[in-house]
Amino acid sequence: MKIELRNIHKFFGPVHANNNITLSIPSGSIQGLLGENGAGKSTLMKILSGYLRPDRGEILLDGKPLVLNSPADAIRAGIGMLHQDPLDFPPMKVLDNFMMGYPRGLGLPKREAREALLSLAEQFGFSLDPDAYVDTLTIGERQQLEILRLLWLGAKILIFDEPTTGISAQQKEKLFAALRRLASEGKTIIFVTHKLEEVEVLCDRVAVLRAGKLVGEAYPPYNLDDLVRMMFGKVISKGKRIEIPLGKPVLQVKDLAVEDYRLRIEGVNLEVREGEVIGLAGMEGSGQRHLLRACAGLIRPVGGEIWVDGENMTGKTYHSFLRKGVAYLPADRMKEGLVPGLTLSEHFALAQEQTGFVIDRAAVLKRTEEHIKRFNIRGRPDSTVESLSGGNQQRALLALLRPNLRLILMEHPTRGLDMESAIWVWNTLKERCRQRTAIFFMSSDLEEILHYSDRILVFFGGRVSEPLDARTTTVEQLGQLIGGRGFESQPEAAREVAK
Amino acid sequence: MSSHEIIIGLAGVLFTAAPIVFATIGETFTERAGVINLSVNGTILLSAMSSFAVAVSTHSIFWGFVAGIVVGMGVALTVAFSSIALKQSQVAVGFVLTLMTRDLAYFLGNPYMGLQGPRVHNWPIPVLSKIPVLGTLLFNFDPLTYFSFILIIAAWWWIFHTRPGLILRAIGERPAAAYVRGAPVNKLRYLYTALGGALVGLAGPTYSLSVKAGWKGTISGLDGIGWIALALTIFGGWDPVRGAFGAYLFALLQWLGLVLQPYMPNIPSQVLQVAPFPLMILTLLFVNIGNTEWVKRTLAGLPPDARRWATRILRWMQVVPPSALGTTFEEE
Amino acid sequence: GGQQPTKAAPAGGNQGGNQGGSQQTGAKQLTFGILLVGPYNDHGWSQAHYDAAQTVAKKLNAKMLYVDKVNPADRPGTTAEQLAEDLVSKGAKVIIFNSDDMKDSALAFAQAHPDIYVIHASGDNAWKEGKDYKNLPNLSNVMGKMIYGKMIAGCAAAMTTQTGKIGYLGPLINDETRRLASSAYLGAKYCWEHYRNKDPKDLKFKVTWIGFWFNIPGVTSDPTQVADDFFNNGYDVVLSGIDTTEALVEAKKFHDQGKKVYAVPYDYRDACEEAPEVCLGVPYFNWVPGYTKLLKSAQDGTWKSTFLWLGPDWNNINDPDTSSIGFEPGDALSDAASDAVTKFETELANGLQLWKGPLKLQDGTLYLKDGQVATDQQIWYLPQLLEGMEGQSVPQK
Amino acid sequence: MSKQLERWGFVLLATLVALIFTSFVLVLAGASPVAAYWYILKGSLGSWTKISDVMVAWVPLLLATAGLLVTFAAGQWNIGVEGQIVLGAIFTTWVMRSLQHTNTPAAIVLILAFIAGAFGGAIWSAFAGILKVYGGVNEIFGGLGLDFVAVALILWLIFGPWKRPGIGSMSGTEPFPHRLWLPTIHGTRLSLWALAIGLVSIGVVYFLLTGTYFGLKLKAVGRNPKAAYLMGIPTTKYLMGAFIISGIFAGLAGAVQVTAVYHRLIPAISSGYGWLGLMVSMLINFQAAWAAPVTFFFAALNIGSIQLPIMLKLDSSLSGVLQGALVLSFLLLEGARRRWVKRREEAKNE
Ligand SMILES: Nc1ncnc2c1ncn2[C@@H]1O[C@H](COP(=O)(O)OP(=O)(O)OP(=O)(O)O)[C@@H](O)[C@H]1O
Ligand SMILES: Nc1ncnc2c1ncn2[C@@H]1O[C@H](COP(=O)(O)OP(=O)(O)OP(=O)(O)O)[C@@H](O)[C@H]1O
Ligand SMILES: [Mg+2]
Ligand SMILES: [Mg+2]
Repeated sequence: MKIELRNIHKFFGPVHANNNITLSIPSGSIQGLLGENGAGKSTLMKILSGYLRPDRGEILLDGKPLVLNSPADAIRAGIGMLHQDPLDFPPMKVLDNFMMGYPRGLGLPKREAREALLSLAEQFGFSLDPDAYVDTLTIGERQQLEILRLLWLGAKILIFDEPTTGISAQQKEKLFAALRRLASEGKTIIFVTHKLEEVEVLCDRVAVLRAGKLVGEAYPPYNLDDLVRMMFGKVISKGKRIEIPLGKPVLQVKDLAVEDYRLRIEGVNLEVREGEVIGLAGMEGSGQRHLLRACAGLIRPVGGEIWVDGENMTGKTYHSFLRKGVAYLPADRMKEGLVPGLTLSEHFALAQEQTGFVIDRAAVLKRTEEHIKRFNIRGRPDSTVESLSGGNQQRALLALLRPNLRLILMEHPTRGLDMESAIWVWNTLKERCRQRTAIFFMSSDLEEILHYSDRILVFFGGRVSEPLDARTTTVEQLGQLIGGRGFESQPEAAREVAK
Repeated sequence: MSSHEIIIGLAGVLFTAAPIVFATIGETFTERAGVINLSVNGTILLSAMSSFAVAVSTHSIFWGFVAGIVVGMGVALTVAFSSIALKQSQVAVGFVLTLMTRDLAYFLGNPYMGLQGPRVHNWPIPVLSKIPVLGTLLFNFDPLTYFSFILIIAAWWWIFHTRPGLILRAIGERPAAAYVRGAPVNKLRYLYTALGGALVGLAGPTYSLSVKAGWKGTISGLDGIGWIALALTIFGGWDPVRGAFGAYLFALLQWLGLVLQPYMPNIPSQVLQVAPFPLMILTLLFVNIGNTEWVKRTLAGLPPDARRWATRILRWMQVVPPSALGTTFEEE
Repeated sequence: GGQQPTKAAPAGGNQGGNQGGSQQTGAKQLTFGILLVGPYNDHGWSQAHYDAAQTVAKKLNAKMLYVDKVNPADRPGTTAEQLAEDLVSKGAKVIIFNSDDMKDSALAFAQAHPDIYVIHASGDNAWKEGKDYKNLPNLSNVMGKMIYGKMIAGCAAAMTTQTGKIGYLGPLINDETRRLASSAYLGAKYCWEHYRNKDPKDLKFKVTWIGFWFNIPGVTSDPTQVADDFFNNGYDVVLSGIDTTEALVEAKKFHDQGKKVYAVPYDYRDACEEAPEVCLGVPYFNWVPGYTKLLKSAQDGTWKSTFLWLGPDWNNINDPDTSSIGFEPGDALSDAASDAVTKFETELANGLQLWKGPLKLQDGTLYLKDGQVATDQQIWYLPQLLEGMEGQSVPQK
Repeated sequence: MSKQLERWGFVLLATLVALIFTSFVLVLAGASPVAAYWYILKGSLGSWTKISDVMVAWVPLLLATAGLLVTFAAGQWNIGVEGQIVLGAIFTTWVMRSLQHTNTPAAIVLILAFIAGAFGGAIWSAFAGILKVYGGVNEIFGGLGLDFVAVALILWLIFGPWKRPGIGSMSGTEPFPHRLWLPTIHGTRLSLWALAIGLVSIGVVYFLLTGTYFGLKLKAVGRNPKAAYLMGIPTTKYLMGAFIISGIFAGLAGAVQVTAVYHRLIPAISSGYGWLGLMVSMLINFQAAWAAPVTFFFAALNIGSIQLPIMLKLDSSLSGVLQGALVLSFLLLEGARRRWVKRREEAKNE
């Protein structure tokens, strides 16, 4: 089916997320959609899938105008979307998720659904257990489930919003194979990403968004530099690696074992030294977060020991780690990092070692203004944090870190930031490394990991690789490891704890 | 006590529990849809009063029940509207409503104090009610009690074994995900809140026209029932069958409280009457304690086997509320 | 000083009545206020007071003010004194406190306002011989000898029951409630023994206390359940001692199912109206004589602090002007039974004493020696239920 | 400036809506709204005695509200407050009972009684807190359960162990000797001591919540416990702290009820001030600054409404209706206002 988007506009308060976008997509093709963070990709796709209503503009399907007041309309029109973060029901079973949204009937079509699921899975070489609970699946498997569901509902236009974030190498290959096959069957595929190489291998055509505008389209063979220029308005380079001399050990992890009802990690041995940056690679839910949280005392390890500056901190709480100069930066800023409803200055009042009982407003205000300037946060001391932009929230979070820390643990330090902000963030971090702080971070951006860390740990299904030297590792090797290659025993074993 | 007395007593328990079953299942529907309607206590009073007033003035039990149900829906929809359309806290609005409807009931009900009103009659089921034990235990009630039995099964079937039921669970669990699957989340929330409200409203006339026929203002003895129903909803883990079981347990304890009175002169009569509440707190404790930080930490400290077992037990006891309970969802 | 309660009771009742009835000379208009513990239209205790007060107001062409629901639950942050003062500020010269619950307020108020006459219905602070006498010239007590009403009710029950099982739906346990339950029992036992010529041992009389004057879910027992329980277990007559009419309502329910069960409400003359077909009759208070006497004395300046414990006017216990305690027979009372009840009444009128030895308390201890007649104090402060009654005697410690 | 104006306009509108609703209810009951409001006004502010009576009801309500503001700051719906008032009253009574016949100076007895009251409220609140913090039990239902237990407890005490000689009755326990009554201004029932306690308490809470690190941290914990914890705030300690402080004020309210209002323990000792306090907190959007005037207004409604049955034969539960209508109309109109503002901004973009 042929899709045409005409003069689409979408506002979010101050943000002009989609600005007069006109784009037409022939059927049977794989259309790429490129753009930096916050460019408006998801917004546009949500509009096409009926999740958001455009403030202006229209959508045509095979030339006929199409009014989408809700996803229901889109589904009826044969448009299905896989959202950036899988929108499914973790506490429910695979089969329930599969049946959910089945349009007809009072009873549950249990039998048909099961058969359909299995046969479809078979066609695409996916392996899904209908009776497993979704929260025991990997992101990749959850995507596969979504794809099959949409196909079962007879979707002819499939939208994939950054489907490759956090799935394994093999799963990625399976996915691409599936997409090509669907296209060959005459279905229309829209593939959203900010990874050029994916566009290169997969897409028949690509459109680039920047700051809500459609800045251009391109066809194979692609000129990557042009694409980058379109995406960022200029060529941006991360600059060369910054090397910092390492000092004495800060964090020592000895034969550590961490576990929750889904996952068990064991036998982690590691030493992090002053000024050193260690990156944790691996697909979502492979155990990086567990290790990070354990090293901050947020999870209590079930075995092994954690030493900070030569003191055994095993089993101590985060607050005692904090006192030893260990700080933790969560990925989800609004959920775990900042306090919605409180202003910037209130945050700074909270962050510092408090002096006395009564708040000295003047002093707090002064320090807040300093920080706002130094970290060039776009916001005022009295602006509430939720009104800040993603990047500025991240800046604020970094500004809140106490001085002279020994170790900073971070989840996705630059997620949701455009390249410039990301680079800026890392510069400030490296600054701290120079003051002999060690950094221990996880990220799903391999480039970031390779570029900024000294050593890398790769996680797969709860098992941890030996530390790799970042200088001598390539993206490919990393990809392989993340995908589970090079990890001896077979991958699924790790999840047995769950069942 | 003779077995005969016990059976009759138990039948009485089923009878007196009916309205609590209605309210509990009503709230279960509402909360499954992600809306928490805290106004139950006041709603029951107001609907009990209105339905009595209407029944008295129209001499029609039917219109009495209609009135009660309408009131229930009205209050529930106020909660839904202020949450969905006006983005106000469901807890806050529900709480205000529970107090206001209560006073409304007392104020407007004043002229109807102690009047004699119509009352629902028993419908012994022809053949079945003659069966020795079961007959008295199950088939010798007024229609409402039968309806309460049917409702338990129906609600359970609807929520867990139908497609709409699956969607119901979905919108309370993750509205956004349900929405992209084509579910009109907020429409459904209105719908189920209204349905729940109707059932809560039904509890009113079930009291004022059957179980506790009449209206006695502040001494009608209905103030508090609604809170009990709310508690039972959690107690039942948002499952109609378990919820109903809770309701029966409550009525049973009340009954035991009075039949055991002579046998245990040393226990204050209040003890058994109030027992359901500590019991409820205890259950809530059991089903929630697994999620607390300190428990997780202590578990991690245990030797592997002990840990495994403890984890299993805790996970087995856990009931997980609908994740989106009390939140609002914005459709574009 | 107060008269001797024992003979004062009936006599006082009559005099009060007659005077009130005869002299209709329009003395300067008296304004009095009455504080009702419950709703003025509760078809029970409070309404009995409310109606009486209105009648008396008409009779003495006095002006009546009232506040109902005078209890901290219904009127948060207020006390009876405060409300009484409000009425005084509106011109009231006499204040009636209509409940034992207002005891302390009545006292406090009487002490604080020596210029205002205070009538406390059901209290004993003006009773010289009482345990709790406070010498306050402006305070009088009035109470009906409901023991007689309950005896008659008990008799009606005994004459009606087919199973020989009578239930008594009791509120909470205290002197008064024990006294009344026991009176009902004595009446029942007497008629059972002497009119039906049966062995008292075959008469089951069971008291179940709900723990309060009305139902509080989750705190008290549910009177509906109690009544149902009685009827289900072969108790075919239930006497109510609580503020609400569950006994009657439930009896009607069983009646409609074709069961032969009956109930006896309490407090209020028209209480039977709620379900005539099952109502054996109601022992009720008629506050007219008492109020007339006291208000009259306030009006013409002959006020004396008195303790009135007024009984029935045995000439006609249902005489609205003279009888402070009445028993209104109900539709469900069979002719035979009703004859017996009348006979019983005449016997009582002729001085039949049921509070007379030999009587034992529930735990078997002797209460009255053979032939000994109980004093008012002994009756008023009854320590336990009587032997032969089932049910708790004392609240748990 | 214009913002101020807008704010006041909003308040006016919301109040108007509430009044209209209540008037409608009155008309439904066949009464004249004007007369009703007039008598309420007259009955609450008509004379100094009336005003002092309003203040008598004001103090415990103010205390309950003060406590609730603390738990609300921590994001907790402390519905257990009713039970906490009751326990405060019980503990107060217990001290008074055990010391009333000793020759301990009245002042000492009263001070001990208040301390005991605060303590009693604090324990009961701590229960709810422990259940929430260490047991994961939603404070609404934990508190609710404890409310019922408290009522059963007080009834049992009054009709059982603490029943007055002879009759145990709704009138409660034997009143305390006059010397143990909190001294009142001559000719009124108002005790300056109680009044002082109430005003100081709300002052303290205001200062605590707006001026101190404690308050700020409490807010952080209330709005985002995870983030607060990562910032190094001992979340559980602060939550428990909030519950205990709230309980202390509730307990004081109970103590005032016993020592200054009823001079004994009665079944309905809490007078529903807990519920009312929750309403007020919502109405003032949890801003301590507004607590004093609004609680006074609510108390005035309660006292004034007594005139309804006397003058108009109306049931005085009308005051509750009016109070509820007020809170509701504020909540709803606030929602409507936000919605309207949002619409307006979207319109700007087009
Ligand atoms: N619900 C919302 N409310 C307000 N602003 C929003 C909302 N959703 C998106 N935005 C803003 O609209 C702009 C476009 O967002 P969008 O999610 O489409 O970017 P994107 O291209 O998908 O970025 P990413 O690659 O990070 O997914 C961003 O500035 C974003 O902050
Ligand atoms: N969810 C939201 N709620 C309210 N306002 C938002 C939201 N998201 C974005 N905004 C507003 O939109 C503006 C742009 O936010 P957005 O996150 O798109 O910034 P951005 O373009 O992504 O820049 P950055 O790279 O700093 O994230 C912000 O100033 C913010 O006020
Ligand atoms: Mg952004
Ligand atoms: Mg996106």
